[in-house]
Amino acid sequence: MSSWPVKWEELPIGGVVDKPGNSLEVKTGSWRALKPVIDLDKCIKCLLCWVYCPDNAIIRRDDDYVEVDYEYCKGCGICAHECPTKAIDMVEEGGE
Amino acid sequence: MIEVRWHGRGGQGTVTSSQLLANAAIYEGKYAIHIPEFGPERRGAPVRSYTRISDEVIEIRYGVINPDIVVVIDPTLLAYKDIILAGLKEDSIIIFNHTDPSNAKPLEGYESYAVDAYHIAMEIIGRPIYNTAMIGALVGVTGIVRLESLEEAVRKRFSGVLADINIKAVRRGAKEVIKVE
Amino acid sequence: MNTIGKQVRLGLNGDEAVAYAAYHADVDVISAYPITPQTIIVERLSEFVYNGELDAEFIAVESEHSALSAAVGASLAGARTFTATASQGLALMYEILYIASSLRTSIVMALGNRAFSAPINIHCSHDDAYAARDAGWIQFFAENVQEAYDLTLIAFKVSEDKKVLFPSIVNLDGFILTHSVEPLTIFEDKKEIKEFLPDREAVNKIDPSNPITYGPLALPDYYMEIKKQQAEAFNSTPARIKEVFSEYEEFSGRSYSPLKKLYVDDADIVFVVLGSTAGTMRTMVKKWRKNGEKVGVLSLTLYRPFPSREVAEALKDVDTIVVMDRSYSFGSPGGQLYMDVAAALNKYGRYNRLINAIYGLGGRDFTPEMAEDMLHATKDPSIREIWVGVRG
Amino acid sequence: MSRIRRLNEIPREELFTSGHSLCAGCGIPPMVKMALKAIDGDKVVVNATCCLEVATTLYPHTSWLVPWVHNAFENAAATASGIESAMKVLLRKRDGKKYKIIVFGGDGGTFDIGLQSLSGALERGHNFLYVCYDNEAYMNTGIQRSGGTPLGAATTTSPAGRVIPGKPENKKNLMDIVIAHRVPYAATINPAYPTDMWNKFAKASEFLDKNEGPIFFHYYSPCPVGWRMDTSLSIEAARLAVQTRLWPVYEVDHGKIVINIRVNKPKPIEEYLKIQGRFRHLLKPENKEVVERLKRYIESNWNRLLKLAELGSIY
Repeated sequence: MSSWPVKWEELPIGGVVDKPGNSLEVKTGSWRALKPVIDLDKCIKCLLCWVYCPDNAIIRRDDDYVEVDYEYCKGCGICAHECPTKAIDMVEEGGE
Repeated sequence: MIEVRWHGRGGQGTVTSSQLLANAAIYEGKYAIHIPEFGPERRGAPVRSYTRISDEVIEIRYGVINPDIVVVIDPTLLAYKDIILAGLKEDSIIIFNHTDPSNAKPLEGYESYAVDAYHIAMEIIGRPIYNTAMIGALVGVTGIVRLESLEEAVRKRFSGVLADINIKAVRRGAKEVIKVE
Repeated sequence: MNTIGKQVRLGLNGDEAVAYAAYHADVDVISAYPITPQTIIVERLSEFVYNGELDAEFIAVESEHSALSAAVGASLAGARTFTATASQGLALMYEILYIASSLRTSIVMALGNRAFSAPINIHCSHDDAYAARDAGWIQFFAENVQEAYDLTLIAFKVSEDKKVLFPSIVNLDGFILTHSVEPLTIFEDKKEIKEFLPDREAVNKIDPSNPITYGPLALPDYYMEIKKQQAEAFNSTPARIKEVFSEYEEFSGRSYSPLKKLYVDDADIVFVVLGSTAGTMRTMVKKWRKNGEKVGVLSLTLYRPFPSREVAEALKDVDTIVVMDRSYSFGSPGGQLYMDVAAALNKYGRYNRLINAIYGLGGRDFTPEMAEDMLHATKDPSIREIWVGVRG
Repeated sequence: MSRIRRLNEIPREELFTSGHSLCAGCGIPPMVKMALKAIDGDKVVVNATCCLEVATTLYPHTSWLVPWVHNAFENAAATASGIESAMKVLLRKRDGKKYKIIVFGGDGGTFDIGLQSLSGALERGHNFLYVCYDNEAYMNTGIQRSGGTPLGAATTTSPAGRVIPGKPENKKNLMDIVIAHRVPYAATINPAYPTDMWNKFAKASEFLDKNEGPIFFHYYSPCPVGWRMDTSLSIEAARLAVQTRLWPVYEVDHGKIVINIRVNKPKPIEEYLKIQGRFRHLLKPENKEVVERLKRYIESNWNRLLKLAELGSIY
């Protein structure tokens, strides 16, 4: 909530939120117990992990290989479970 | 201020009568209010409606308690004297629908007028819808609004042939109503 | 008085008058469900739409809950939005009443005041208006058919005003006003109104080029600030409402103010009343004055926000105040209007004698005899509450 | 938006952002982000009270990059009706803009409390897409049974009791109710079949362009918390639901039913049941009868659908 006012006089009227997409300020990566680690050698660019990730935490690169956005990844493990080539491992936070 | 109470049965245009009279008065630049009395009534149930007409603003909003004029649209309601005569003043008048006006009797000594709205309606409209003949009779007897104003109100309410025949009924009611002695 | 819009005098019932006002306001969306005694309003508006006289969307919803829900959507999307209901319908809308005001919509609602069930009753009580009293809607009470028309137009102007942005209810007593035909003066056509009420220019409306999130979840860290802001905004609306009254007077020649007083200034006894009974009370008070009774009447055109300061100012030196409630608030210290008046006086340090008169429930005709009963009650210092016109 | 055969044809730009507080492994976002991409052009989202609503708009934050409206629980379809009517009239009368309206509601807000307003809106024929994401219970309030909860499932108000082993009633057939309104297009969608899902959204978008709404989608929305399964199994559960024939993937296009995912050799339902804690009690011998009932339900449902699909049009 970097820039959001706190006083009643300063809030937008009607209780609206007029900063579209500002939930990006909320870093949900802190929820994670296990983290996905991608072995790009095994990645076939099927993009299933990118489609399934509930948190948009799979970054689809220009070349269609994928990376994990650890700021938002909640560690659910769907990407690892669905990966057809088992290119993603779930490892303990801090480990690799 | 003149206060009118209408008695009829659901489906006979009792509410419409009161409304037409109020509108006629309004067209003349007078003040008027039409107050319908609504219950769960369906076709055939006795209903009442009230009209007030005045040269001054009318602010009261309750139903007419002591009417100057009572109009009985449905002849069978004459049998219910306690309802028809309720709240009448000594000089109140009653105008009622009767199939044989010349043989009708005044109601309990009140100044009474009768008109054969049944036959007027059957001859002109072809159905027993008495109300426009009865408003005509009311205007014929009392002159509380001009006949032309009433006709204007009828014309705005109905359209085409329906307006024409109702105006005919109004005129005949006004002409044929007689004092009952 | 210079009148701008061309006007005509005719006879209409209160429902028709409201329908004409919405038509003349060139309303964009009507979202409503039929309920006695309001139904004539939506029937007339349907005719205007189906005959091509009014370019509007009529959403014939499947319930009052949806009527107001759709109205919220339409108002947020920038449409001039109208709905009408009564009694049980208002009760079914209840959840959305608060949402409509909190989202700062500009909906105008006509409320044909009718008693709550049970027993089911189609006639006038103020139960529905009172039920909505805390919901953040501006509420006007019409005393006659003319006011029902005028206040509906005024309500659109007020609710859509950038300094206001709260929905409005125009109350008209069920049957007594909704179904009675009276003379009134209305504008000749909707074109005549545009100068007073131009097309709506909505603030923060739904617009893909400005993606706003309406109606989020706010928890204890923000809810209270959001409510404080709404409270301040709502309570500041009367200033703008009074300006709109003046603008309407210039435009129509008919003057309005939050409250109406007759003989209040030197009165020992004042009757406080809402809606159509005000006229009956004025007639009675004029009669009593001739008998030497120092009586007066205070009626409210603006019921919410409650004009506390004006009411307290008007009543501060009155010995006995009879507050007339057309509803009963079970188990509370008094009727709803009674509590408003008592609190307003208390706020300004006054502790007058108050009598609460409960009258006219479920359409019980309020007669001169009942008015006499109330006057009589003021002579007995022990009386604090009376039910006038009740048998027993 | 055009139809796709491969997922790399899906555009990158997201209109639904990270930072929301939906549970890890939630099945809702894959559908939502796809809907917002496949429905092309300007759009507005209407959201019933539900998990998606509370978790994506926790003040002062929002995960939405499109206009988003939440009114209440049971009235999303009515709210959308009002927005659509306003859009239509303002396009005619003033400075209106055209946009597509997408409604999201959960199973509670659609099968149960919102069914009336949905029915009213479908009957009136408003041009919008309504997506019911069905996670088969009131998850927002903590897993209470809804009309969408399947037979035998344990919820906090239909627990796996000693006498009554989970919900005694079958799931309400919402699609049948919707189809009874003769909507132009209705379909079931499932995250395990993302290409099918995308193409249905793309088709919906075309119908919306032609003012051919209302359109209704019934989405299978896995809920690891409510179903008591591992967060990584969401898509697996969705796939098994289709492959056991429990959740047929089909569409009804102007009355013509097409089964989009033909399941010729169904997997045993036990494979689906065993990965979810809500069904685990059904695998005990004393609850065999419930599983048998479930099997009969699946079979009759599937066979009925096959027969309907043989008809030219059911409208």
